[in-house]
Amino acid sequence: MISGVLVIFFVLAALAVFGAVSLILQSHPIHSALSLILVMVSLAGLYLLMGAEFIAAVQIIVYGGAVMVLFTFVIMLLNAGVEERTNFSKLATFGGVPLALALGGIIAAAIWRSSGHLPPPAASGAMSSTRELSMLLFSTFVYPFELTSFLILVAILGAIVLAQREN
Amino acid sequence: MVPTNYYVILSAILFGLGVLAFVFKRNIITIFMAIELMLNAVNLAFVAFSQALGKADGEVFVLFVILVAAAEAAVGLGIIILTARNRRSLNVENVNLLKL
Amino acid sequence: MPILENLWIIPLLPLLGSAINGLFGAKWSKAIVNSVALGSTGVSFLCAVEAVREFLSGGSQPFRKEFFDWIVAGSFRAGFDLQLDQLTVVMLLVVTGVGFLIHIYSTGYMAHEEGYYRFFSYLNLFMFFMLILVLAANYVLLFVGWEGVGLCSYLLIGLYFLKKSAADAGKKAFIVNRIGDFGFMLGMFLLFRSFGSLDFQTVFAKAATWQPEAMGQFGTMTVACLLLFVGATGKSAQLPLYVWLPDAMEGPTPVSALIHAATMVTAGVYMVARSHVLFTHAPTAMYVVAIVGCATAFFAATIGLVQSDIKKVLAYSTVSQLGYMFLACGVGAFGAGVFHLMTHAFFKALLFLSAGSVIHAMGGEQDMWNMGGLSKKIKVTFVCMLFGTIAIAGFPPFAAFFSKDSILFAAYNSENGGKVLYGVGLLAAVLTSFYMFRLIRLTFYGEKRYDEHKVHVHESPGNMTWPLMILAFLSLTGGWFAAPALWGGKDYFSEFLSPVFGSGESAGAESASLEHILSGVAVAAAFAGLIVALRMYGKTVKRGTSEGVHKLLYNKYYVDELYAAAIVRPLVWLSTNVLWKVVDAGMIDGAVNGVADGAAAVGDTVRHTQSGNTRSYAVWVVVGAIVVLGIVFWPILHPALFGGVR
Amino acid sequence: MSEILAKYGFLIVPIIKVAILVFVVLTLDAYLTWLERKVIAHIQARWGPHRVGPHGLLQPLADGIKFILKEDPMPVGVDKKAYFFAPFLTLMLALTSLAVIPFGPDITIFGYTTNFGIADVNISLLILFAITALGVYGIALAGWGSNNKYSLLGGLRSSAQMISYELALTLSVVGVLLIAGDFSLKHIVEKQAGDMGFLSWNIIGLSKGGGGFTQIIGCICFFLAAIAETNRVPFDLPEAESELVAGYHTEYASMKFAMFFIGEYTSMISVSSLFTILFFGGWLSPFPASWTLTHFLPSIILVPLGLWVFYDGTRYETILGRVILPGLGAVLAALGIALFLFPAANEVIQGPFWFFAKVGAVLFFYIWMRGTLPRFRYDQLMDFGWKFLLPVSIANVVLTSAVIMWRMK
Repeated sequence: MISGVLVIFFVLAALAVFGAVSLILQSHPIHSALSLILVMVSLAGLYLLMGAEFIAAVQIIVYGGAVMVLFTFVIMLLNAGVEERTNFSKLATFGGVPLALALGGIIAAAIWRSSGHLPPPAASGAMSSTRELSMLLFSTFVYPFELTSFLILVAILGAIVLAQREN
Repeated sequence: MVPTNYYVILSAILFGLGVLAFVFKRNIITIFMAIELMLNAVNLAFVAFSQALGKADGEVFVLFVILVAAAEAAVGLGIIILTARNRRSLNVENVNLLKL
Repeated sequence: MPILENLWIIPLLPLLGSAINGLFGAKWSKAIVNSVALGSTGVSFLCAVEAVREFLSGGSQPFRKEFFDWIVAGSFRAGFDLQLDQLTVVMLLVVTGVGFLIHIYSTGYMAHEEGYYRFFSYLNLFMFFMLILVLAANYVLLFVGWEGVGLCSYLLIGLYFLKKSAADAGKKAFIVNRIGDFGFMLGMFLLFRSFGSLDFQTVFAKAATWQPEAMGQFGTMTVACLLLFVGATGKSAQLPLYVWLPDAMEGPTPVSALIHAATMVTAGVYMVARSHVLFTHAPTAMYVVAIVGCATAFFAATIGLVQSDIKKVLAYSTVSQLGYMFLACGVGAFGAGVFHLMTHAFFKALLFLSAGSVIHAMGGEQDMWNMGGLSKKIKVTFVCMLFGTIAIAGFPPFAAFFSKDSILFAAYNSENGGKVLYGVGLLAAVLTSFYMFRLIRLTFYGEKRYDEHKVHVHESPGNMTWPLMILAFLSLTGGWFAAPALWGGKDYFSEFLSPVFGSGESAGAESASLEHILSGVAVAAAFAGLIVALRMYGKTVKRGTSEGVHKLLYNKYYVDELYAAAIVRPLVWLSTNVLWKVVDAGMIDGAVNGVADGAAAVGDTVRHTQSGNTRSYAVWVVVGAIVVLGIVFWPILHPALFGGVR
Repeated sequence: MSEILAKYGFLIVPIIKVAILVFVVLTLDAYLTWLERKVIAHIQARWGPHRVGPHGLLQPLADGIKFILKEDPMPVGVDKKAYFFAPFLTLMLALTSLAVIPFGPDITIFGYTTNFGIADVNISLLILFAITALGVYGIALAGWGSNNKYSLLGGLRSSAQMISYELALTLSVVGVLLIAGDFSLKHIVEKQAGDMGFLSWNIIGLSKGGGGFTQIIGCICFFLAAIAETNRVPFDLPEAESELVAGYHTEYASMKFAMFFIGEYTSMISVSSLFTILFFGGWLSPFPASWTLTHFLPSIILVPLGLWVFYDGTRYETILGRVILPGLGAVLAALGIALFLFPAANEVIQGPFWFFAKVGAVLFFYIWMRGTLPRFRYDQLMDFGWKFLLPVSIANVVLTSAVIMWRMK
């Protein structure tokens, strides 16, 4: 018998895969961006399903609300048109599909064999998981955390320097 | 409950699709999106494992990945804007100063 | 400030003078350059005197101090160590004193030459290295000074580097010295290998404990001594490496006086005397030294007989006098050798400077056949030169009489073939007095063989004549230390040096009679030379037509031509046809170009992967990822690939 | 009946609540437009709508009918997917954001206890922010989809503006979060409850535990950022009619336009509710709980209001006015009396009453600002967001956390 959770999982997974596929098939960047947003939202749903509420929220706020908005913004700014289907790279044209499939297959097979024994993700209480997260973030991973802030600062400066018109 | 395997296989599939997009799209911005897609796939695996093992470390890493992705998006899009400005094209196959 | 404790001051001052003059002298007036050069040298002379005074007042204990480590590698240590003992005292005073006088002289002689500041900068640098050489307390530091003076002599010989002959002479001196230095270095290595140190103290202390080698035996000691002696022959212009010294006369006359007569060329003698402990343990080497010295003395004297260039005559005489010194060392009379070194420094410097004064007066003319009758015109120079001539000829009571006499005496006393050495030495003495008086006759007597209207003969200025007078006085009195030996008294000089060399030849009363006879013979020989010279070159002389022996001598036994044929041309041929055309062009360039071509070829093939197409690069990334993951996951995967069951 | 509820409550109750909420909110939106027009009209010394119904009370109805009946033209060369998707997205997100807002304390009806709101999630605040973050796509896609340079500029502006102000919006809340230590809006409100009435709200911060600290700075930052997030004056550049005809919805008409319209007002409501909850103690009464007399304030307000409306209606010459207004007045008055008579109902109504009172005040403030302030220039907007709002809210975070740390030790 299929539990409701499983149904939700399959729905979300189907949405995610659909989004990923349409990201490839769509010829217009903005449609690709929309499909990617779909993927992200469904992934956020999966996180909620697993009981990682905080990650889910951050996923939507940062990815959906900031990063992808930036993408769409840039697409609009550059007024990107429909992608032109040039095929200068024979290698990519003929070798692309099998290689990508091979890579995915390897990963999938390895994971399938290695993670069979794991228990299903248990949804621990949201606040508890969030609290645990913050504890780790400020105790064990405090230096990486601070370094990330520094990285972001550098990224901001770099973006400003890159994007400003030289005059 | 959903077995961890399902999540992980899903992430593997998404990752493969991301690689496919990475190889197949010609538009720089779309290729960049493909990279983001791969990152998301990895995040999914992270969260699944960390929830399965009952440790939050994986989620911490997801946070880091997201932060880094944000920074990367800022810089990368800046670069893309410059490229588009200079070569009047977003097709990577026209960005081939290195060719023989 | 006790100078003895800070010996480094003495060499440092000339170095400073050299640096200052070399860096800023170009813009300064001659006066400032003079004051810097003379000041540094003079002060260092005073410091040397003060140091000697402290040394003597301090019971003349050998002083030695290590100032700082220079090279320290494992057991090897070469430090900046200076030492001061009796031998060093003599050298120190000679170098600084004569050097100072010659500096003064130079200010007058060089007054109208270009490269004035360069000249003084080099001269001070030379003083620095020479002082390092004499003060050094180990072979390495001594070698530093050794090379340094070689460099300075090269620079000074080639002072007029626009003149090809000067540049060539400089190169010749440098290259010939290289050969000698090579031997010297080999000797040093051998010493280090056998004694584990290059410090004078340790080396001599260890060597003293060794068993003296027998005559005709070529042991470590002998080989080492011979190698060192090779260096000495190079530096002190002995057979067979003397050829550079006559050419070195291309340099300004003060340089010839200071470097190629008084100080540098005696460095070899000093080095041999310094390592007398080794030599006394290697009689074979001693014998070789004696023979070479004696041969050189005679050989050079014969060449000197017929030279027409006034400086060339003096140069060959220098070579032969150095031969005397080596003869002394060879027969174990190191004290006598050093004694002659000192007196020779005085009178040969005097002779050169006087010759310089003559040349100055003649306006650069050096050929004696174009002089004559100058005695009236330049009295001071004439008198001084006469003093020098009498001194070198060995008339009592002038300096060389005592020193040469003691050398010949020691040679006569030495066993296995001492008589022969004595005879040859005596013959050389006759020749010496002959060519010196020939020089006097040709230069100062007879009718003038130059054009009055072209050449305006004039006496040199005071700053040139005063040093002459001082040196004349010194070459008169310089030998009187040894005077008492004549009437069986003590030879003060040998006494003074005895702490260094040990009381070698004790001029006892029983040998006094013999010594009187020998000195009488020597004086007779000098007279013989004088008479012959006066007879041969009377009132009217003309340039001798050169044929037969005269021709042979005039062309210096064709030694240069011989060397050119035997060594230089084969070397040149080898370098051009083998080293250059085959080794360099063929092998080395071939290897280099081959590597480059190979790299280019590889790149040519590999660059096809660099399609410049970003998507292809993406595919390559994927391929790499597949490979890496395949390797990493292999243990997990292979049952899956080969249908294994989970 | 109660056992049915106990059995299927998890299914029935939400449906009912959703229905009620949607109805209420849509009506509210409609009359918000009426209110806005009226208020601005009076600010500008005009009458505003007063033809359709008394005081133009039926104007919203007329507008709705007009929207439905209007033709829906479709411009050439639009990106169909985006063009159609955008308004739905906007409206959907706006309505969804209401789902997690608690309008009052938990209530018990027929022995079935439920929360006063649709969903009671323990990360409701995060979800709310997530939804707000997605809100930008509606506008951006609309601007992009409807192949029009004004729309495109509007979309660009709004996406840039939203990214910029979202940071300030989120950061200004962190102070409150630090005090509450919880993402759940309900708990945040309960944390502000105290026997000192409004003094213990976050804006003043004298909560009884002494764990509070004044969030006045965060409050101001949040309000400004919220205005920008909802594209309201003075930050309504995406639809600056003087520069870009109507901004991102230039090409939209009839129902699609209505969706944008409703979406905007709904998000206004939700943001105001969030504002109230975070800083003004949500449904809490401004008076200490001990002042029981204040519980009768609803009746004390409703009865005179109803009587005045009744009286006002009698003076109307049109039939419609004569019928509607007195009826409305009577209903209001009766409601007041009923509340006075049935204390249980009165207790139930307390929370929502105060909540909607506060939200209404905030909304009025919105309208008031629109009537008063001029529009910012684009660069001014950006400078204000990045160079003033963001640093100030960060400073607020630092200050609050410092105070809390100091309290802890």
